[in-house]
Amino acid sequence: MQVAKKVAAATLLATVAMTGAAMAQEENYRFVMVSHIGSNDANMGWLTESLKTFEEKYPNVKTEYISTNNYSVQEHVRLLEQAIATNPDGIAVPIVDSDAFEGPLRRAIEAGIPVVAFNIPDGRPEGERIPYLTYVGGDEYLTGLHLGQYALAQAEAGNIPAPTGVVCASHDAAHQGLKARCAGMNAAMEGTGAKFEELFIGAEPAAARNTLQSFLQANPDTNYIFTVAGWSSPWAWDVANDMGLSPDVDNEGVTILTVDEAPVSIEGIRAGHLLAANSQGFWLQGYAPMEWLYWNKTLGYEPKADILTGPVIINAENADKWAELVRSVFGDEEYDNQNTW
Amino acid sequence: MTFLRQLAKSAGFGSVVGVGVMLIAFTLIDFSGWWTARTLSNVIHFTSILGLIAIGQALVIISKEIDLSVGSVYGLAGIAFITLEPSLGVPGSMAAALAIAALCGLAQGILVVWGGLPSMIVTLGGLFTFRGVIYVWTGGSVRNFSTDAREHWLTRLFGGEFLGFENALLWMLLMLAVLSVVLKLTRFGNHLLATGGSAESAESRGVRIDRVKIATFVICSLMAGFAGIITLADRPQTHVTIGDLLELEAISAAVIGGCLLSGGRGSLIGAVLGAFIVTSFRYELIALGAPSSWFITFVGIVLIVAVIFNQKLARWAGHNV
Amino acid sequence: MSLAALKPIIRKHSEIGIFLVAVFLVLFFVATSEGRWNNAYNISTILQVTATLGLMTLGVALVIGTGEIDISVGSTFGMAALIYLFLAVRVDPAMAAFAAVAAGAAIGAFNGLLVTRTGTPSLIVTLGSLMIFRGLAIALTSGFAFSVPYKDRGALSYFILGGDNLFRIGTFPGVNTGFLWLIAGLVILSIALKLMPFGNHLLAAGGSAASAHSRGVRVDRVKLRAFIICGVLAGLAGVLEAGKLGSADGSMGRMMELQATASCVLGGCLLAGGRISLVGALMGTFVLSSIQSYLVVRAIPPQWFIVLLGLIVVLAALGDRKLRQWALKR
Amino acid sequence: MPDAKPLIQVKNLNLYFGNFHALKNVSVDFHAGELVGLVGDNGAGKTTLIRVLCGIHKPTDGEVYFDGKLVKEFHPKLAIDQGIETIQQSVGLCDNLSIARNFYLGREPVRKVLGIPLLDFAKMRGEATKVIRAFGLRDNVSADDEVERLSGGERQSVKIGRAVEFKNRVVIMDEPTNHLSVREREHVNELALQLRNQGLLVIYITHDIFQVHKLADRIVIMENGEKIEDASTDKMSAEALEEVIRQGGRVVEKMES
Repeated sequence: MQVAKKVAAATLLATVAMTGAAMAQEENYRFVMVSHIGSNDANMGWLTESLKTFEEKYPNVKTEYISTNNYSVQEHVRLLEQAIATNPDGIAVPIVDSDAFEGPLRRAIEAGIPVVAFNIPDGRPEGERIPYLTYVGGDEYLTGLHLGQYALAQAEAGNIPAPTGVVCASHDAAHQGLKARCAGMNAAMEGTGAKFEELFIGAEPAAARNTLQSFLQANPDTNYIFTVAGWSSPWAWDVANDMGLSPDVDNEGVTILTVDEAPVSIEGIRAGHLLAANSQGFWLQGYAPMEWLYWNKTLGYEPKADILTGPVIINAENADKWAELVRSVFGDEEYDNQNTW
Repeated sequence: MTFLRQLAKSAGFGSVVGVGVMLIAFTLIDFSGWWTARTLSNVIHFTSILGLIAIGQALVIISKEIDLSVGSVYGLAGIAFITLEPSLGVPGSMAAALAIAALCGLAQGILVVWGGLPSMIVTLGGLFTFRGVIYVWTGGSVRNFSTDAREHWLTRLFGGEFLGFENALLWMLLMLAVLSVVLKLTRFGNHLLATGGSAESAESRGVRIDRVKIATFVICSLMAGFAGIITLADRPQTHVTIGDLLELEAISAAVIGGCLLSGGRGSLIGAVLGAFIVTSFRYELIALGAPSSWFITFVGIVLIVAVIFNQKLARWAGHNV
Repeated sequence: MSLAALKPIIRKHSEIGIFLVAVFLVLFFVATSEGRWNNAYNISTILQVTATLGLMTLGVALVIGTGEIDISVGSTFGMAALIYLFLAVRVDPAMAAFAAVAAGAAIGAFNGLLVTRTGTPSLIVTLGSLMIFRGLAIALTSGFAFSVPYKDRGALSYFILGGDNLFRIGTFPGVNTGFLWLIAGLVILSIALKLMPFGNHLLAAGGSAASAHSRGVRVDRVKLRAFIICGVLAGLAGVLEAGKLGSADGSMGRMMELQATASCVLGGCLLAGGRISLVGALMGTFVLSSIQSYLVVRAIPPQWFIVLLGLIVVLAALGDRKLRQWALKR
Repeated sequence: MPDAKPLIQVKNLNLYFGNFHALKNVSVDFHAGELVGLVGDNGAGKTTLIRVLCGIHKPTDGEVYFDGKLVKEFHPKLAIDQGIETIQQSVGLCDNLSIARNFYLGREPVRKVLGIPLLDFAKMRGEATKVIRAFGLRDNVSADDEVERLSGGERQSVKIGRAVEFKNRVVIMDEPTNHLSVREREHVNELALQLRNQGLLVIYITHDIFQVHKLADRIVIMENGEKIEDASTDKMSAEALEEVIRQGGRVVEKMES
């Protein structure tokens, strides 16, 4: 079987090489991003925007964005396999689950398709991990951890109350990336004596509010809410506000933390509703993998280390700058549309 | 006993018993947490929204069909309401949202009746299609109402509060009353019950069962759309996932409320009580500290227990089910 | 040969409709995908997806044949996948697979007993167990990890249980071993259905439970058996999928129950019971997974994906129905 | 005596179910004030024929005239509106509805309350009660009880009562005396005659040639989807007609040749 594999790989490589030689310099490329961020997540906009910009810069490259709508490993691997089947010139994919992705990705790499990981790396040590070119992105666990540490520093400084109970509100109980964020927050809160709980609120707004309100009623000592999606932060604020829990950033009541450099997160911080969010550099996570794939294809470049685009904390001090930056990417109209406060 | 038996004849009786047992249980295990104005108003608020959808679902089940698309229709109407507001104004977008919901129901009803397809397949297609329309239309994020739109009297009429009660509750009670009258006291209601009970007999008596079924699908979609509008008039911050998996809760509520899938029997009040049971369980499980993913497990158990209980009750009361 | 000559054939074989739909779609896909759809690698992927969804569909078809329905299979699939992966690293893959399939049988028996003993509609019972076991799966995955590292999956038992592909020839990546299980399942069930009393009883129970009962068929037992077989097949499908992925989360099998039911309807199974076609149901599975893969390889934006999926499912059902109506006309 | 102009005229009617030729070129006239016995074995096409007349099946080809006018649209609702009432063996009553609701199904009386047309329960209950008492249903059965409580005979009585109650022009009775006790049977037959005497057209479908021969003015015999005999009861005895049925269509052929 191994021999057959090698023969297959060699044949494929030879074909690729030959067609490459035949087609001179104005080579056309097609790069596919197989994402876990679907149309139910506004962050998809960052990636598709950056792909568009990339296509404008490199007219001979066609980029494609495919993703699951409701995340599941099973679906994602299926999409990946079908993307590989189209024999693209490069693939960018988050390593949501290294055990499940290793097989297909190794086959793709053996077949000569360069792979860049984005958003989620293969967390294993250098020698064991999937031999992708490089990783571009943040770190889900660090996202939670840094936000938690930032909140504790703010509490230390007396800007917000010290944590007594922390809830990590997640909209998808089966999503590994979201779980990692919660785990990071949990790690940050360890040793403070605060009770930590992960709450599955679901993605349905009315049901999510109902769930969160039920939780806050049953657990009155909860004073930090960490929503693992930017778009669910207004719901948390709303519920806490209705219950008279003073959710704004001040020295009393509940404090809300969220994620993403989405307009809704930034504007929430600017309005004083949210303590902080984090940026993973989503735009870069779309653009940079394409750039590396292109350089790898044309010049044979291979980056020596992972490219970390985050996490960076967004807080009241730098939110204005972030707003400016994000407006310049999305345009004012889209920015205002995405601001759901 | 005879009196009880008489009571048990009505389809919603099982859910009345269920609510009674549940309230006693919750009182015993969590008296201080459950009987607070805040808990009850929280539970009742979501019950109102789910109740509106469950009422429509109950009508469809009574006509011996099923509608899996209500969650998506609820979402689509709500999102249409918010997205069209800048161009059409609040009244215009509300009318447009209801019209879109009605169209969803009409299309599905026509495919079921004249296309001769099982409603499970048609509304499964609807579940996907309408959700996809939301994604395509919004591109992944939904804007919020402007301050003007939030203050508009119509928005206040459907959202907001009245005498300390959420308007959602009042609207739900109003629709419950109106549709219960329609079901029990009008010609259409009689035709609907007959269609679900025995379509052949109804047709032989000149009932246009095709029109009855289409009308029922339209009403169901309208109720789901109306629930979407009410939700967003009250809390206009939303997301493209609005209505996700709500069809499961709505079907569960209707069935727990005594609607029989064999058609022709069901109770709208029961459907609302079913919604109350489902929502209350969500609260109580969280209050007891169970991981929130257990909620669906419990809804599943309650569903099975309730349907068997309702059936036994109906047989005991002398029904032939 | 005139078109009318086809009528009797279509009338007799309810699965012809889906075959024609499939041929039409395949031609369309080949014509419009610039070779991206019709290449060896993609076909192999489609067959792999068809293998797991197909096994589940076979079971659902049997249950539909008895006039009941089983929409809990998605969760059965998920539970089996988790059990398999949990035990495979701790005990042994073969034992793990056995335990997972046994769990599938147990869920099937649970459904079947509730349906036959209490006379409750199967849609509700299985909707209930769909939710029960989905919640359980999610609860389990928040406590434990369910995966086997890629490099540890070399053993023969992993290979047999969907772990890798067979028949790699040149650039053709081969067929997943799961597909062989599907063929085996199809052959065994077809024999049971066509050549053994079980098949007769099953279809009689679905066609007219009262008549079957009056002829001494134990309708309840037949139905119970169908539910158990369905659970076994869904469990086996879960094992094979888990064997291929080597890892599972709480969403394994989500929505697959709907795809399996849709496959059966597309394949000419009557939801009312009494008439099923296993080959047709599998063809339905193939059509669904082909459509999905076409949307992917054509890079249809994800937001359009489910719109098209929804529309195509309804249109295919409608087309199949209209074809059969046409065949039934004089 | 029957009118010269037929109330219902069926001309060269054909009906296919898929490939199955259910009605073969059937032509028959029915007059007002006539009691016609429609006789034949199972599968002979009697029920199919009357299902066309009451709008359930649309004929594949051929014509049906009602009151001299060609019928273009077939729907039970239209048939009922024209005054054609059908009493069928297994359909007509919904188990889940009360007797009163079943009684008026498809033509419910309404009363405006605040401008909203609500069901007139007083009338529905009153009329239904009168009829079920007249038809001797058990005393403990009320018009509010659901039909599922009734025995087979009681159900039949409700259906016939319903047909009698609405002043119709045509009453089609499909095996009306099946499942009935002897007394109930006589009662039903009396009612059939009474309806005929009031000037209605009564089409009486049965297996039992001897029973219907006593009542009917004319007997139509069907076999294999064809009409094989159409004779006045004055002209042919019950025994002769029975012989026709026993021989199927063959006797007729012999007679014609």
